[in-house]
Amino acid sequence: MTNQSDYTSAELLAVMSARQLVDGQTVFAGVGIPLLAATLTQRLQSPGLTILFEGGVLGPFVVPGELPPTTNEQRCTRRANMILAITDVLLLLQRGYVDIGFMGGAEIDRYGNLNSSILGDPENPKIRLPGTGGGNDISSLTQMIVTMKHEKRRFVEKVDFITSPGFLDGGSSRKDSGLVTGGMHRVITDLAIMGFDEKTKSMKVEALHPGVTAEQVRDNTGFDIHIDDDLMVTESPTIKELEVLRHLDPEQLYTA
Amino acid sequence: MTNQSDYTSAELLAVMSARQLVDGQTVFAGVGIPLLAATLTQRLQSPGLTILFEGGVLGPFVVPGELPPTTNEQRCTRRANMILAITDVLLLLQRGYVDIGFMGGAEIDRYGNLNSSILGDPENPKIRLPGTGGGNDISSLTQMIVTMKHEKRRFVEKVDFITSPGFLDGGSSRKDSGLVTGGMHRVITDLAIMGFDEKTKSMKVEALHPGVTAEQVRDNTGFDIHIDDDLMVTESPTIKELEVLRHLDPEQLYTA
Amino acid sequence: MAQSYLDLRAATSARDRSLREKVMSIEEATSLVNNGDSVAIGGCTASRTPFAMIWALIRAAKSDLKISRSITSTEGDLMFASGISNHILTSWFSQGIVWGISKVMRAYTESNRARFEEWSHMSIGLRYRAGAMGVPFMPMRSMMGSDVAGQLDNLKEMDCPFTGEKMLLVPALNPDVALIHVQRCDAYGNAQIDGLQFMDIDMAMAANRVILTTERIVSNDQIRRSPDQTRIPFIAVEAVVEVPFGSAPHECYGMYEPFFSHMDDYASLTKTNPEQGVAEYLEKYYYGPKDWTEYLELLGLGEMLDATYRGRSIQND
Amino acid sequence: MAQSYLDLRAATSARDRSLREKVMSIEEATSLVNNGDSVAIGGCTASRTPFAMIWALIRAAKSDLKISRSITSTEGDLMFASGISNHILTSWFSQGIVWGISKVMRAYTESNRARFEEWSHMSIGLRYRAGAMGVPFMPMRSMMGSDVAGQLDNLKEMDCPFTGEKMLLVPALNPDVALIHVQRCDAYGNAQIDGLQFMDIDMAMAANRVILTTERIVSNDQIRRSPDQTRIPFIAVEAVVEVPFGSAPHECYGMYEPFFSHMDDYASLTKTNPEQGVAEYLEKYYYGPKDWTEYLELLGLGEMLDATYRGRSIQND
Repeated sequence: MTNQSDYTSAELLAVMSARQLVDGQTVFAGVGIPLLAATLTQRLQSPGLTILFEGGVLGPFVVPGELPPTTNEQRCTRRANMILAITDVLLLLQRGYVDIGFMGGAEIDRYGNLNSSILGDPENPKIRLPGTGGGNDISSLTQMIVTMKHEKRRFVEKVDFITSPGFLDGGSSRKDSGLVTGGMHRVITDLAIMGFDEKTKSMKVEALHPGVTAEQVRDNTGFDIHIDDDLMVTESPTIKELEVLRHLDPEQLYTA
Repeated sequence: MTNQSDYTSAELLAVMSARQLVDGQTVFAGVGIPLLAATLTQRLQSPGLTILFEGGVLGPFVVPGELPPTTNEQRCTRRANMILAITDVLLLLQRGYVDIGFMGGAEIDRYGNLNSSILGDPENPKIRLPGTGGGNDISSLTQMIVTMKHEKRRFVEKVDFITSPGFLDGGSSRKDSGLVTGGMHRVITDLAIMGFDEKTKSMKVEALHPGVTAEQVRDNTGFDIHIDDDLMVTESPTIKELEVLRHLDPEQLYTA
Repeated sequence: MAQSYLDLRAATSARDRSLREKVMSIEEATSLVNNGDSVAIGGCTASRTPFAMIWALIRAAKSDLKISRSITSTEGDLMFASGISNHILTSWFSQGIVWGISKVMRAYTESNRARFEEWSHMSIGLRYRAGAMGVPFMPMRSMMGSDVAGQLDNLKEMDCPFTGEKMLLVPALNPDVALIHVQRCDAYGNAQIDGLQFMDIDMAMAANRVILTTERIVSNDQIRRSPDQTRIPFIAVEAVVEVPFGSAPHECYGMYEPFFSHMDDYASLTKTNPEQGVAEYLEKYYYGPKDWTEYLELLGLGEMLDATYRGRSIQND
Repeated sequence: MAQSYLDLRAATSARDRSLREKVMSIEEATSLVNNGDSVAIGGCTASRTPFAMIWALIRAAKSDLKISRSITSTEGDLMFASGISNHILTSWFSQGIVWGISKVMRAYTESNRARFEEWSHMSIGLRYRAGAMGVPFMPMRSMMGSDVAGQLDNLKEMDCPFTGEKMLLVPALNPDVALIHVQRCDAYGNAQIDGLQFMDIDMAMAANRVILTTERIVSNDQIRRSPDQTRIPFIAVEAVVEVPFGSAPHECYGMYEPFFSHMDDYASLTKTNPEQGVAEYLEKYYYGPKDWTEYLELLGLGEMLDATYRGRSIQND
């Protein structure tokens, strides 16, 4: 058993995210925590996990200490099973070969919509963010796991701009818009694990991390989030998980 | 100067076809006489001619005496500039990279429509022919040169089945059907060179081969074909042309 | 008609797409093909035809297979005559230009015992491509106005909403199974294809399962040293079968050319009495041999060496 | 909007597509780019960016270029700041994740002096692909419902006539010019690309002319020995320019990795006062050097060797 002083909140995030993945799945992973988490579970409990990068890489081997800085550079291709064109790797999502899309988020709302494009009025942006990249396509076409810091300014009632669709306005609105598959599956933060109500598609807390209270989650969420009374509590990161994680990212580029 | 006893009618066909090609053109060539003719002109007057094969080959080098039996075998790829997927090589036609489609024909009608699918009633075929292959796509998308024997049973008023579209029912019918580019350019036979009337799109004779009379052409054509009074007469094959031709096809596989 | 997207996704989702070993015998692989399946066949005319797999399916007496292929050669005759299929979708159907029109194809289609469903070459390619891309159709600009289009009942026309141009839409083709023969792949199904690719890659990605036959199984390590040479990824593949000369008597790029005298013999045999000729051929080469090696022995070592000599010479200059 | 098919065909038809030598200097190649052209840029983020060509276009003081690229890195900052473009169509725009949001991009777009037109990654790829295929649109299944689609005015929705499913249609993108950097090509423009291809092949086939820069010009003979490795055919190419380290300070697969300390320096330089920082950078690295070699000298031999060492190591195991 470990306790909270044994790991950073980014390490907690990585471990909790890793545990959401299931052996045998094909996972479209972004760089940073998602890639780290996917690699962690590949080394520990899911050797049959296949990682895809949007730069055009299928089944790479991530070298400890050489985590690629983007998904579009040659480091991503090391000992990969296949390199393919960007459009073709994204089309694997559309064809249905991918189980999970796994990425970080900057701003999310009640229905799991993500914004990475524009803060403020879209017609007259306060801050122009880098944009969607593959995020829109990934979240349009497959089950999503999003990992991010749990802060009030990041968990908002309604995002200024829907870059990556969650459940849009909730209910059947996602399906009605033409997105008949996929959707938000889990949101993993340093405080808790969230899912979505089957009917309303509103975000709800499914489990709290060790030592975290429901009130803490509420205080750090910018909308009224449903929290069950009989909440699960996640198991704290194991020594083994932390060891492997630190082996993968020895300079703590993503886990400081 | 040569005279008719110096060459076979297939050799005449090959030479006359070769002369229709212009240096610098990109030509989609079928096997047999078309390929032979394209290679002949490449060696003689058009070194900058580019040959495409529907099997997926761009700019091959045809080895004398090793003419490929189909456009889908490795012999076609010898010293090619590029090998690409079938769909992609055909898409070069649609994208507009190809100047000329060049193939043989079994049955043609007044408006240059070709049949290689069905003789007799399409619902109840008398003879099932091998079908279109790339023929339909090639003649839908680019300027066509067709080379064939001039026989009454092959030059018919209306083909039983339009496999490769010429000008359909003549006039603007081809454009109206959605085929806004390409069309029949020339039909080369052992008797004459045919073109198409700009307005009616009906086949007409443009030049007779040496020693051939207008009457001969009429007798061997199954429809009323327009023949100008002031017809050109083609120049008979030169010794050089025949030499190169026989070098390319020493066993006379296609020119017997 | 194109498959519904939710059905397509469900079928793909149900497959175990993990990195796992899939090596099996050719007889075992036949169990992955069900009677009534739509089966896409890789290669083109006499090139990289997955003949070993077709041979095994005929021996296993499959039925009602709905076949599709870019261009169909002798394997079409054999599938009609053996009764495993009475419906082949293709753009061209005969042994090869030099051998003239297939008498067997004529016998079966002209008597309406079997159907040769004719599509243009590109339209077949685009149907597989749409299937590979997970869209229900692909727009194109050929076939319009012709009787090739006229006799088909699953085409649509539309006016492009951007340009107003008339476009033809062809429906996606997602075969139940694709049979593909390659020069090499690993035990997981990562395949490399040298030379002519034909429509194999789109076909593999469109299919609901892929059976790979391969001249040679190589290590996953070898694949990972040149991942930009992988043409079909393991996630698409259900079975890997090592079969040397798996395309014989057709060619396999860089390895062997067609067995021309064998093909001449087949043409002669089926010339006068096509049905009797093809039955004799099936008896001798398909039902007779106890295994693929015995089949190759019947083709003859001399032919194999000659085909290999010619096949390798493509890379001589 | 998609170009009319007849215009596209006419433009392609007018080009000399014959096998001819196209080698020229980088300065000569700039004359193939006209002010106001739509220009597609190969590579992605910090990989195989055709930096030498962008460098030359900035020095040639082009204007009003309408840029498109899959993902845009520092070259976007430099094109905005130099004034050669005020409109970039891309899916993601910043130096790279590790360097955070581009301050230069923010300065130009938030003040409405330049436009970052955002499309999803796949939609850009499909727009090039439609252009490469000669069709006016491509159907797809993402982007619907989002504000990425909401803010664009050239998308269409349709109900699939085969399945009834709602589809999004994106218009073909046929750029006037594509700039593509490759590891090697011949003097005619037959190009081989190792490793990551990004959207370069579709982009090349879609474009009305292609300017290739290459680490090395090889003989046509070498190309013809492995024609299945050719990725862009000579018929699509207008110019071939040999420029060693033509992607520096970005990477070129298998040859060199990004020049990370140079990129760190750029990020620092543009952090506090982005406009002044980028102006200084342009002055020093773009307008200052007399030629590309002098530019490389400014990057520094040490960085070049280090980037090369890292770049080649990809193939070590």
